[in-house]
Amino acid sequence: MSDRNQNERNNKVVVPIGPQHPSLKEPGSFKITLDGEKVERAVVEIGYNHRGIEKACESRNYIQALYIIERVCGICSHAHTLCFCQAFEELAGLEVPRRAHYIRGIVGELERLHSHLLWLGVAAHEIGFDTLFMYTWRDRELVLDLLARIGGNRVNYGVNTYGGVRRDLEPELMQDILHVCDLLEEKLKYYADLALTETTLIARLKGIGVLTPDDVRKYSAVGPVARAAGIEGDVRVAEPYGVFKEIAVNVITDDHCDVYGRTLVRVKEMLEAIRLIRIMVAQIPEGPISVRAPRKLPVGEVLSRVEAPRGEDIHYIRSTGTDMPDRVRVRAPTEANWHGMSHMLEGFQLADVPIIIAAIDPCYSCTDRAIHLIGDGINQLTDWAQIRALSIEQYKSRGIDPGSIKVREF
Amino acid sequence: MLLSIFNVLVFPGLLFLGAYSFVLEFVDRKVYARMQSRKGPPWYQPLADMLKLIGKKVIVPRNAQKFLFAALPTVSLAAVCAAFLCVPVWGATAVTAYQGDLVAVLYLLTIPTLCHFLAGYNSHEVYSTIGAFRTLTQMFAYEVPLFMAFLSPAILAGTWSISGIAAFYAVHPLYTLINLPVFIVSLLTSQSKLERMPFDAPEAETEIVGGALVEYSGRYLAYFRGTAIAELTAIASVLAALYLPFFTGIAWLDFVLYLAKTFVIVLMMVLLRATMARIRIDQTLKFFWSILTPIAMLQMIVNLLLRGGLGL
Amino acid sequence: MRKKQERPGGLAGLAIKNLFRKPATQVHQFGEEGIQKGYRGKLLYDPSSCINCVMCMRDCPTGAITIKNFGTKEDKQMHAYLNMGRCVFCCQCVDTCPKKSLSFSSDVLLASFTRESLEIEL
Amino acid sequence: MNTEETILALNKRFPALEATSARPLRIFTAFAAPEEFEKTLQYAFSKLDYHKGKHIVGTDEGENIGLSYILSNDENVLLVLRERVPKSAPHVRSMGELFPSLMLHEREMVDLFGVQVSGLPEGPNYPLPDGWPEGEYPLRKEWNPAYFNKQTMTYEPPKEEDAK
Repeated sequence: MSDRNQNERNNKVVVPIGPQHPSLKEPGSFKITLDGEKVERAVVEIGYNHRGIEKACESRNYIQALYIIERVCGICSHAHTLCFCQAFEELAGLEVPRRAHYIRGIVGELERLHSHLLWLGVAAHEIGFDTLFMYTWRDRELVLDLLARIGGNRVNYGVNTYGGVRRDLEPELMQDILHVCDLLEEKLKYYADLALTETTLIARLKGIGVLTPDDVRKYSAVGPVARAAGIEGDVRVAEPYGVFKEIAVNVITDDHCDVYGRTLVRVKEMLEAIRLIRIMVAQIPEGPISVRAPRKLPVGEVLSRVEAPRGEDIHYIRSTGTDMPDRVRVRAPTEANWHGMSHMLEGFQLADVPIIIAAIDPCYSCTDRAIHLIGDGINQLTDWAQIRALSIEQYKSRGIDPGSIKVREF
Repeated sequence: MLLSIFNVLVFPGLLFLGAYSFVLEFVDRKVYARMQSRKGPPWYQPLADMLKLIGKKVIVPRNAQKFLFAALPTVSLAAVCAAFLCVPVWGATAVTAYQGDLVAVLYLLTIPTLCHFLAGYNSHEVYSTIGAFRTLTQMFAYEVPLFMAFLSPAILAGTWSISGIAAFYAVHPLYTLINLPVFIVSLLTSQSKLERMPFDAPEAETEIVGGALVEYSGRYLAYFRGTAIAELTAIASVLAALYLPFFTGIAWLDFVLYLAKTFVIVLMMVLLRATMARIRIDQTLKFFWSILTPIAMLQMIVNLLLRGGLGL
Repeated sequence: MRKKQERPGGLAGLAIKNLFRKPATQVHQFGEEGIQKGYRGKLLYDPSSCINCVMCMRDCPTGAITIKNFGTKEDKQMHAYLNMGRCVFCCQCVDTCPKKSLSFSSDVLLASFTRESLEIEL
Repeated sequence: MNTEETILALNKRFPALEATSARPLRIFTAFAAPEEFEKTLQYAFSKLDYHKGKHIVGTDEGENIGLSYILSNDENVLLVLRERVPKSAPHVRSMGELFPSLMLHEREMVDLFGVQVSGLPEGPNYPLPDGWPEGEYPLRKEWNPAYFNKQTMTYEPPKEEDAK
């Protein structure tokens, strides 16, 4: 209370953003101390999405763990499984067929397209540009439909498996991928043009959320946040994996160091992803799509990394020679970008807070990973009953007796 | 006597205002949706939303001053209704036309904004307080260019009555072209007055969760929503009367023209709303004070000179 | 990229064009619209070829599938139960099954009002 | 500083670490002695220019808790430096001044493994919720999620005689 009085005397307000707030798509809490409209101090509290995925993996065999890992994040589900599969394959000494590498590459780049389009929409929504939000999400549907056809689901594609991929790409599907690439390229060029010319967009994005190259080094930011500060941190180039051993990636960097730079990097990265998909579809070799994988891993530990849409994703597996991992540790890309968040927020206006938070493309689930994975089914029912009992009590206190009304039991 | 009561209450007064506000809100939402390549709401959606809101429970914050909390929505709705009565809809003269009603309308239209501010301040909640102060800040930004933009055509016409101005430009339709710059200014300032994109920083959903009205619920929120859409209708009507006054002299044809003109103005507003990002409150201030105010001021001077020069 | 002139309302052209195009959204109908071929949906089970190896139960990440033999080892009466509240539709069981007794359909309209009715026999 | 140079430098300065690399861009080391460990990190930071703190992997080593600090440099080499602390009195010093990015992971070690980190500035706990029972560290091997009561937020392992 005294704290509050002090704040009031100094004309300071503490604005809680989250855990529930329209600008946050997942729960996270930001306590913003305001001086007028200016952010003076920002405290980041995360951890609302801790689901215990790492613990869950320890009590499951590798095949089960793969699907748990896929659900670390809804958007970069492919990147996480790819990273996990790579770690497994490295430890098991598996040689993945070339065709599988290509299919993984295509899905990975499609995922990058879908993730960045999603980001562009969310960012546009945060700054109140709902029309752009609708357009990008409409175009994202094209990619999602493709991914649904390739993997069999819109979000958790389940394409990867140990030693290869689960589904092959038919020639017809590859034609459709190229077709969608053509459609999207035209639209993306339009958005890139828009980002460069639209006054209100530039006014809202330029010069806010600055993270200079020195800050990037200090807080070890990854992905588009680092690349927007001109630092070439791309795992696809630094440590080429899979298909990127054969196909060179142009790393997109920008020197704005702010949210605008991150926008430009992401838009240009989408164009680059389209270029890569075209090359991959043209060069995809014939052959098997997977090799048989063992159920048990030899003793050892491995670190594997992949360039997820949001940045560098690192997985650690330690095996004790059984069919269950001894320890799994997922360092999701967003986790690396949180450290600089307070620094990015401080000194800017309250109006900039949502877009600065959105600019790192935060994935709270990724950061927090996993405690209770499997509901026991009873919770839900008791909760319903409790809610109903409470509401009956409430109505009774107001002189109405709804208990006599027969409600269909849900 | 009976006729004037009918005029005030039913047509072209309050009932018409209500019905037409729903129509304009539907147009606003539907066109906005179609521009975003969405399907958009069915025609009865605005009415359904309103009825649903009215049926909801009202929750009054514990710290709020109860009477003020309940009175503000009604006051703001009443002010907008009163303003609408001064605008010519059927025929060339409004229901209540008098010398100086333009100024009265301007002040009446300020009341909802002040009510928003008071509502936000009275809610004693951090988001609503920030929203309230943003509302007030924005009001200081747009009031000056808005007043000057509304007064410029009046100066040229030499009358302070909206019906009089409309009548003047009906005789001299080409003079409306002179007012084109202030027309654009007034479109932008009305957008800001209505707290719509790109000037909706006071209620920015993704920053301060709806701003001043965040604690409002139930029928009080419904009244505020009603105020917003009635304000849209009133402002569109005023703009139509001031800047697009073409008259045929036949009452029903004028009414059709009035509908067409307000439609066009609302469409322009939707286009503004659909194609821009929300700009920050400091940018709004800068934009209004450094760009729109000089334009409006210049126009006023030009109109004064023209009035003298043309010898009207 | 060439430096371009900044201007507001750059989206206006596209927005007006979209007024005269078909909307991208559509009213949801309970049909196959939007469901792609090969979509992973409800499981299908063929008891005749099942050899009761329960590999699917071992590999199911959430423990959603249960295979039971009500008969004897020689005269099998195989039944499969699926808890759709737990199933994550990864279809690993389909991949694992050595005799291809399990397969999947594109049926995705599986919602229900009670948790009990999510537990079905395949 | 590439992989080979790092290994040479590390093994020269700290022979006990036995830095090895099974593949390019990865360096694994053995557990460092507790008193040596801070020096190792400082050496890696200042002399070898491993300025990026990537993450901390906590592992359950039976009687001990292992902490693997994963660092990286501009050439994207991943260097794993490790420390072992006893489960009974797990205690490390915060590396926040050198690697601000490791502070979040240190908080995670506090919550999930019960490692006491001295020098960590006050702040929200991460990632476990408020009201989590004290003394329960879910990533330790002996902690079984089956015994955790979600309604009351208590950990109720069966008593020993029940198990018998």
